[in-house]
Amino acid sequence: MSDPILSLKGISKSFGPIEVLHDVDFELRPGEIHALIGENGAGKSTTMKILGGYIDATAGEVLWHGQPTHFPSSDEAEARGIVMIHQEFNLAEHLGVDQNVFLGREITRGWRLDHKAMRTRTAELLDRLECRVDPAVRVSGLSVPAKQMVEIAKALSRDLRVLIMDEPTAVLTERECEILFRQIERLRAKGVAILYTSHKLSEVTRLCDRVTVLRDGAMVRSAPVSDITEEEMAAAMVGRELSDLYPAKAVPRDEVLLEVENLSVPGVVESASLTLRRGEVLGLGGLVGSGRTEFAEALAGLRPREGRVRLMGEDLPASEVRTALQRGLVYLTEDRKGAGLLLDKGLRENLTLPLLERFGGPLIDRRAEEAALDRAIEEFAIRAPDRRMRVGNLSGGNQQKLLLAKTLLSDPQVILIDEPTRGIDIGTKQQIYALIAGLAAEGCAILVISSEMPELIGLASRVLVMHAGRITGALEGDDVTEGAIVRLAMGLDDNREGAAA
Amino acid sequence: ETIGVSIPAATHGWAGALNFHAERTVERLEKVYPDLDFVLTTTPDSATQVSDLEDMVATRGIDALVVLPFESEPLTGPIQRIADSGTWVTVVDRGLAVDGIENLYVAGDNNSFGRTAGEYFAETLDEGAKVVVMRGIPSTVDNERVAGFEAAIDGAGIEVLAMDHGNWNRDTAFTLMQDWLSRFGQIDAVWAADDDMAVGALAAIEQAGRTGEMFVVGGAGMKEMVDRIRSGDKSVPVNVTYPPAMISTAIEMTAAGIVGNAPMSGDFIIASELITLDNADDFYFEDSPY
Amino acid sequence: MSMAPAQKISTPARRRIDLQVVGPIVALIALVLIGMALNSNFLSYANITNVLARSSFIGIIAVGMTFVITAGGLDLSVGSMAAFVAGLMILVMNLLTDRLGVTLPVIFAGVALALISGLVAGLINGLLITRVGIEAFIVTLGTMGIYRSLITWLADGGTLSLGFEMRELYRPVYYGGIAGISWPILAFVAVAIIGEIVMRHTAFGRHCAAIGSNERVARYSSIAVLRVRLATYVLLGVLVGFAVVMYVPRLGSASASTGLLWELEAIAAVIIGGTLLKGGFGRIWGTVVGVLILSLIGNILNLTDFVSPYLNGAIQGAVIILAVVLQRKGAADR
Amino acid sequence: MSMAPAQKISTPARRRIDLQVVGPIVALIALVLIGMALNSNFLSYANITNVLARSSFIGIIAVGMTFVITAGGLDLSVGSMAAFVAGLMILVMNLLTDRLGVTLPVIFAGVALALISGLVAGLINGLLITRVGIEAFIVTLGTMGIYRSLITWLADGGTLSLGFEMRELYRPVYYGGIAGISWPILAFVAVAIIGEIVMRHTAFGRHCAAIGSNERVARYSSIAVLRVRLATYVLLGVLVGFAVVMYVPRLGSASASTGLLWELEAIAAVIIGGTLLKGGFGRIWGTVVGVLILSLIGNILNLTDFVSPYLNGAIQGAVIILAVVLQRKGAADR
Ligand SMILES: Nc1ncnc2c1ncn2[C@@H]1O[C@H](COP(=O)(O)OP(=O)(O)OP(=O)(O)O)[C@@H](O)[C@H]1O
Ligand SMILES: Nc1ncnc2c1ncn2[C@@H]1O[C@H](COP(=O)(O)OP(=O)(O)OP(=O)(O)O)[C@@H](O)[C@H]1O
Ligand SMILES: [Mg+2]
Ligand SMILES: [Mg+2]
Repeated sequence: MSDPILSLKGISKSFGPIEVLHDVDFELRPGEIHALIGENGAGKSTTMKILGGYIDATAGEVLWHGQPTHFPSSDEAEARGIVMIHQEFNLAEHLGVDQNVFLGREITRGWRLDHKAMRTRTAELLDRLECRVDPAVRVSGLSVPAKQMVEIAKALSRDLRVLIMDEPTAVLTERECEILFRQIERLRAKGVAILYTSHKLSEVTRLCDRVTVLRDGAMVRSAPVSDITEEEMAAAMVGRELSDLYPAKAVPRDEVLLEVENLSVPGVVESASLTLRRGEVLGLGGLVGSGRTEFAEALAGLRPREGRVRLMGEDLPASEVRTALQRGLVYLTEDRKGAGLLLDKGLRENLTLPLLERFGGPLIDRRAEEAALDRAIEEFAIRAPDRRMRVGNLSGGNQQKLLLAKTLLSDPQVILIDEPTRGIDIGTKQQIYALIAGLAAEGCAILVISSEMPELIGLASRVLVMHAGRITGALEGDDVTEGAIVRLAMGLDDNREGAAA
Repeated sequence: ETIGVSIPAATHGWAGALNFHAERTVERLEKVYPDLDFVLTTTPDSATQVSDLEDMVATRGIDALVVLPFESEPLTGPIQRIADSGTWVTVVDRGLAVDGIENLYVAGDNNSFGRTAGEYFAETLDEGAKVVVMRGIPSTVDNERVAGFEAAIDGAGIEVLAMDHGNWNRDTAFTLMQDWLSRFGQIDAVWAADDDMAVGALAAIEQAGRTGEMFVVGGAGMKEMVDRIRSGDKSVPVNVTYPPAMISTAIEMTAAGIVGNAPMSGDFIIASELITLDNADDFYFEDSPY
Repeated sequence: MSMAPAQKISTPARRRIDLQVVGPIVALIALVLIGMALNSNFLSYANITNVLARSSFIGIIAVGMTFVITAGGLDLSVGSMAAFVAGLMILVMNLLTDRLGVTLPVIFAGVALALISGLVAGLINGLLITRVGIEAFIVTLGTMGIYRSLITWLADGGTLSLGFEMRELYRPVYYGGIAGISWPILAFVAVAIIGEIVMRHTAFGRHCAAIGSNERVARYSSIAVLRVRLATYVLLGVLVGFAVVMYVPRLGSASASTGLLWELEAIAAVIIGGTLLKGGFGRIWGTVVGVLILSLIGNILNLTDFVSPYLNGAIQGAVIILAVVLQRKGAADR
Repeated sequence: MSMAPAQKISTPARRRIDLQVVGPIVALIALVLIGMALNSNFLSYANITNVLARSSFIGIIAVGMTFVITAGGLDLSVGSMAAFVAGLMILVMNLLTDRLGVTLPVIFAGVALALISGLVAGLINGLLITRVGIEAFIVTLGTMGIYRSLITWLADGGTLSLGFEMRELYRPVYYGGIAGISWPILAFVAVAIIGEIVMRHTAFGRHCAAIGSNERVARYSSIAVLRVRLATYVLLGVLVGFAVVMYVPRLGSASASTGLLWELEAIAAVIIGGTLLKGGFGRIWGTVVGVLILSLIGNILNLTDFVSPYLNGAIQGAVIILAVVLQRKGAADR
């Protein structure tokens, strides 16, 4: 086994007086894929940022080839080939894809930018990632998964020695995950040291060589992947045994809560129809850009639409978010930083934002708000070191939980959930699944959009699949299988290409 | 004893000269009368001027006030209250809206300023002559000057091709004149209601190569202009006075009045005079900044 | 167990806020001390009243501007809007005086007109910004020119003045008061307190901050973004009208130079007070402190004459920068 | 197959850019057509030369302003900075003339001084903004007051004028030219072309956009954010100095009213040209079009008199708004 290229010794990290990492030891070796797992807020991102030179540890040492070292900034780390893909996007929205990929390291000919070279190289990189985004297009127009692929392309364009990836697959579909894994394996073969976080434990087993488990900022276990089962990983993370991940499926009742007829969003969704019954959990699958998000957003009044939507027997007017909310239909966005939470505000402000009128008027009753936050923290197990902190400083998973709490605050009847467990640890995932099942049992109707096939299969009693803006099929009961979903999602009848996904 | 002096800020040439004279005079008088204190404030608008006056009364306890009102109407009330409290008030240049408030009034005559120029136009130009008129910043002063000018050329058969605001600013005047020169094939004379604008207009005329075609009459007796008259420049045959030094006169008379040896009150109106080749030397002051 | 650290983190969050809070107040106190040192009359009743009363115009407008900026907007037109509204008000009051004589109804009509025309002017700005979708900077730069021109035109290049007797009747609205506190001060205090409450304790204030912080999040949270944003401009317009109601009895006139650069002063007060120019966070009391700082600088320069009046602007500029340095010092960890 | 939507995305994005591209140009063409209709001399060589030459000051400054705004900054001080630099230049040239006589070295010294003092002024703005960390709005509002005061003080309230003979020597820099194109036009064109190249084809331009778009991303991409931002202000300062070099020979004087409101005009030109006020995207040629639009409005108003001159400002304001409406129409889906 080769010597560690980058390691941490006795690292502690405090934000203000609170210590989030305690005495962490950690080693990264060339040619090894090392998984770092842990619950939301366990300190994974923080560890990675220390390794990447983005933040300084409060105590302890960072070792480069065994020598104590200090990166004054991420530039120094990058100069040594340490590259990090952050949990949140790091793309300049106004710039083009190629411009982002080469940002800060532009290829020049003399003083002039070499646009052609950069565009070609970007196209090559994207090609390698089987992502056919036009390199010239602006990042702001890309879908979330496409942005992630651009991030990956950006990292791959660097001269890599160490690649640190903070939940790269959280926003990817399985097909894209596979593409990514092939790239990661290729890098491993080239001797790159790779650090990898994911809440999808199957990925860890499938991809990684070694796994380290963090719990509450302390390292609790580190072992070769071959020595540890997924159940053991989960138990080490959560600190207890986990029971079955998916709860029993609720049984839909007869009453139709939502009826959608020929809904179209120009250019994105074409005459999609569905019905949603009380107590039903309906899954919606499909590939990147198939238009599921747009479909749900159009339903919720967030974008213009054509077609008819009946909510509990009454027509729901288009483009009226407020009306939809008042009539009991809500949408949980997949873009939690861009559209979900105000990152520079506190938890309380975020939680009650859509429903302030319920908290007194004309003056807001802050005590009632605090009480609501208390309930949300408890119900959704939100781990916030301080309830007054900026939401942006919460760990990714806890942001997601807060977003859920915010969306469900109005006690809606029909809930459209887009990627509900993105970046959520396995323990919490279980809680969220239980919550969804519980809501259904209470009589809500729920549409779950998910790119995680097992999630769809485990949660939904019925699954619709979209392809290129159309609903291409419905699966029910035992027909709901990964293969069937993929076939429909690809718009194919045969299984050739689907096998890869 | 304290004398407050409040004048508009130096936002154009004439006001700049006013500031210059006020400051020099205050400096000189502070030496002449060791017992006298002066408060000099400059103001960009009427509201600030009222604030300045309030501050002088509340915190500096002025015994006399020399004020060049930024605008007549809005300053009338505040100055009246100061006068009512027994403070000596000298008003400079812009008369108040109500008569009899001030103890001393030292002023130029804006109507005469325009009229003097207008009379020169009416005398010099033939019937059918074409002129353009450059006005100042929209204000009462500007209105009075233009009214005087228009009255004077009335019936002389002079055609005013265009009239627009050059805002007492060289650059604006330059631009305006450039465009008028493109627009009008024939211009016989330019009246600019201030010398700063005349400077801009002359530069534009020179650039267009139409120097011989027209003359420019400005106003206020800027050194540069007087010099050109002196040297017999055909483009600048005359000028009209409107001495910024009137502020010195006002401050001096007030100081003298306060010190008590020569109480002076009444109106001192300085009518505008025409500066010509013959008398230009009398109006040329080498060390004036204006 | 896992909740244990929760208490610990609270201190730094508080300290940072404290520094930002203290900043402008320290600057204000410093100015007051300088004023006291320079002139014994500085703290006199008359001087304090003067300074506060004359701050009220910019102050009332700056409160409205705080909402606009917090919601991510900007309004450059307030100064000329004030001039235009004042001119209109005077014109109409003079006309009405001819009909109704020097009576209170004329004043009421004038006040109503000022408020309504402020509202309409704000509405126009707001509609152009929210419905037509033009940058606030451009819209209000445009209307700034338009209102300034209109007042010049209304006044025929000169000054519009309220009839003398009417002025005497209306005068107490600026110069009068109760319990020794003049009306403009009371009005300013009232607007500031209501503004502070609205900003911090109502849904509207919260929505403004949300929109300024992230418009998309606000939209996804079913906030009527366009409506709220429009409301900020309308509110500002009404407050401009209200400021004019206090302003007209002071000078009894309006001209092309009325309200010149008020927009810059109002925006500066808002920013000095700690509101973020990019939106997302605003505080009314900070704006009040900002307004007072700006007023005091002018007042103190009039208290002494140790510098050439030419340099007043330089000192003003330097103090503005210093006031903000004080505030940012230590909060510079962004 | 599954890639079909990827293409879909690109089309609307491109179309949007196209509309934005066409907008200001359409407005410019409309103005030219109106000008032609109203006055036959509009397209004369003299008029075109006049308009272009006098646009050059604002134009050169606006090019620099485009970089500052693209990088998420703002500079309100350019107008008074120009006045101050001009005053300084004249003062020093007059002093040098006494020593060296009316010779070319005096002009070279003046030019060097203008460029250097512009650079220093920009550096001061930039350092206060990037190192001390004060909002650009406040810093440049402060220095705006400071420079304006300083020029008033330098000129003793009046006008600083270049000695007569020196003026004659220097004059050709504004009025002369080659091949019938005057120097200021050539200078403007050169600055615009270089600016466009720097903005689009160098790392610096790209870094400006990245910083304006998302500062954290820029930092994480190892861009020296503070350095680049500082550089934009320094660049703007140097361009202000360069504009002054062209300005002084025109009238040979500088006073407290020199460069008044240039900052507003420059910023307006930048925004009209399609650069985003919040940063992240800027285009120099758009700024050039914006400058020309603003100049043409004034020119056309001077060439005709179908409205009261009092209302010039109103028309100017309305046209500015309209020009941007044209541009935003259709791109209003934000
Ligand atoms: N800048 C900060 N200020 C204060 N607290 C912070 C800051 N950054 C992170 N934290 C806290 O540190 C802890 C660890 O966060 P971290 O982001 O490392 O978690 P994580 O393991 O990556 O979680 P997730 O799986 O949800 O992404 C959390 O409690 C978080 O709230
Ligand atoms: N044609 C388009 N133009 C502009 N933006 C688009 C377009 N298509 C997709 N997007 C953006 O991509 C985001 C995700 O849309 P997408 O079509 O990928 O949704 P999806 O089918 O739900 O896929 P997934 O949820 O797997 O990302 C949308 O929020 C939208 O902003
Ligand atoms: Mg994380
Ligand atoms: Mg989606």
